[in-house]
Amino acid sequence: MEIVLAKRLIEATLFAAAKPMAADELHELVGEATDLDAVMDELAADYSGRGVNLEKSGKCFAFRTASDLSSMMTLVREEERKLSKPGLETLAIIAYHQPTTRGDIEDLRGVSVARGTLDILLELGWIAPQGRRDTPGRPIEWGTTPAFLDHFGLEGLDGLPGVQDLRAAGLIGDSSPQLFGVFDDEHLIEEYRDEDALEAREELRPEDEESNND
Amino acid sequence: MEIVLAKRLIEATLFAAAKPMAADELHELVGEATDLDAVMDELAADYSGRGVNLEKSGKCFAFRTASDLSSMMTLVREEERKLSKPGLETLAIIAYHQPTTRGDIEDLRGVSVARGTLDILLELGWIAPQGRRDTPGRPIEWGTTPAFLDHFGLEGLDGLPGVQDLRAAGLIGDSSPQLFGVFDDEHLIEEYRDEDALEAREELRPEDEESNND
Amino acid sequence: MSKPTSNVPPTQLVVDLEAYDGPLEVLLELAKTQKVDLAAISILELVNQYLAFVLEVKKQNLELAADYLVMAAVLAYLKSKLLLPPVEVTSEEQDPAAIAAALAIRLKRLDAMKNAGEALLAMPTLGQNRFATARQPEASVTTNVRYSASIYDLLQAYSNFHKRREAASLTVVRPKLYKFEQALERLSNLLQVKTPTWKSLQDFLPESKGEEASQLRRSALASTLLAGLELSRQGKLELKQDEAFGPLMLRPLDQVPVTG
Repeated sequence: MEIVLAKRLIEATLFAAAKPMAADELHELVGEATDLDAVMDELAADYSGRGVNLEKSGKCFAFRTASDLSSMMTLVREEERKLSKPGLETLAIIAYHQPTTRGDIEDLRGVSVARGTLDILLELGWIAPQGRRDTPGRPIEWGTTPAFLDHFGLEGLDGLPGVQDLRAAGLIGDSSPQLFGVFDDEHLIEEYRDEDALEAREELRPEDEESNND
Repeated sequence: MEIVLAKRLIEATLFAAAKPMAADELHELVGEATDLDAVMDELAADYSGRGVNLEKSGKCFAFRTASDLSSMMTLVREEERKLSKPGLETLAIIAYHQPTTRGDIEDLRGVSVARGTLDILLELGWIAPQGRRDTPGRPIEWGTTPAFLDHFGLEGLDGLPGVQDLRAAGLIGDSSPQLFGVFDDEHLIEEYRDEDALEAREELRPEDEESNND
Repeated sequence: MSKPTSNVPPTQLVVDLEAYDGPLEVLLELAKTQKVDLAAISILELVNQYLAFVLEVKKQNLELAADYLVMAAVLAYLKSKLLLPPVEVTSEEQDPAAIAAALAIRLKRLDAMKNAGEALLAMPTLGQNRFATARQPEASVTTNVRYSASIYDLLQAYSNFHKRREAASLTVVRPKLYKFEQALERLSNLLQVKTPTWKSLQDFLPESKGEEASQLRRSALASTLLAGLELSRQGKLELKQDEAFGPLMLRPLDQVPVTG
């Protein structure tokens, strides 16, 4: 596709979409032969300094209003979903230490992570399972999603506040936090919910083993 | 307000707004002293020929995607996904134990069956309601369909691998799984979806309240 | 050496005990009251502060979760080690300095994540500082998902499910056995007779009935034979067998007064 048309098409598509769109999807939209990087660079340049900016979050793109205007905008703001303290800490640990397991989070915080805490973050769409770790019990490894980057206005995980200093101080892992390809591993989420339900059941009715028999 | 800032503010506001905005509202936003007509003219010029255009209808302004692009903006993808572990297990239990109710499946698995799991199997056309059981609550009984047999290349339910061995080992009931005549009981499916929606609402409500806490 | 134990009364922390997520967080809060960089905190002082905190909680008769007490025990141990002049560290024992350093790192890590959480909240968040379009999406990517599964997947799912159920309900039944001690006691009692005569070993077996009779009988035979051998070793009875596989006969010997 011609670059001018590709730019117009992507502009229109992103303008109409509330959620960030993956580079792969955009590439598919304009055809594999089109130089997507060139298109996105041009588009970003067109919108730089304007009231609406092209933002990149991970491998996704979205139009968002410029943050300096927010105080002047008379829009009804979304009710802010206040995360609880454990929720916020858990989110930070997942973001800075990803991929990380529930056990890791518990080690770091020194207390157990309530099931509800992970559930809320999962429901917000900010975290997602990234796979299973090859250790006994094969625990699910968690990481953050493009929606997380989008929500906090981050271009990538390297843009996390203070991430370089923390790495230099040895307070988080050496390697860059990894963004994985698979973000919506529905299977793992379903398995997590399943294990979750199993666990909840065991917690709630430890003595009720009869229902297991036939 | 300076014209560049006014343009940015209106651009951002129109982008974020759900509905077209009246000139009066915009004028109030940028201050009465600002030449709104000049701002809107500039903005219209900026966006002419692009993927998104500034449109005026009556006294209202809105961004609209260029009409020539609309047909190109929809992307349809085909994706093949493996059935999840809970999905497979539920399907297997329905196949080997039919006719069976959701309660049966939950008893057997020891965990609750997510609504989505049955929905997916229903949508795939692999399971169908076979009637209602004459017990309190009159739960829907599920069984597999010809489409299920077709997909797995089975001639009949007795062709399920190992069904004889499993029966001999006492792992499943004595009686042969029954194939019923009625496979597409639209009424039952509708009733199921109704109950489902009711349940979904009830499940969501308390969760919403929880996530609001700090 | 004569540092003040703590310049912040632990009562202050005890008041909002509810607000703390476990002992590590309390430690972090205490460390911050030292008003120095976390890298330079005095572990010994921190330990004293924490132990004072736990004492204060106990004084007020408040419930304290077990992990607070575990932490207190660890810290009390650490304190005792830190107060002693450095000795050579044996391989089993961890170097107290290393434990202290590890604790300091843990606190720094936790603190870093608390700060990171706050820093995230200070970012220009969507819906507060930046806005997406609120219009209904005009077009998007629609994905048609086709689910697939093979008969092999189905079978595996079913057998996994059964295996899991089996594993959940498996209980190992301890077999009923007749213990050697039981046999020894029984045999000794039965041999307390006035006129010693030869009797078959079979006559000394306990009666057994019910489902496990044969199993119990076999184990009783083995135990009683062992008991017989033991008693003959002690000189309390004689054993004889007239032919191979014939009945094993035993007869008590005249009791010699046993000493101790």
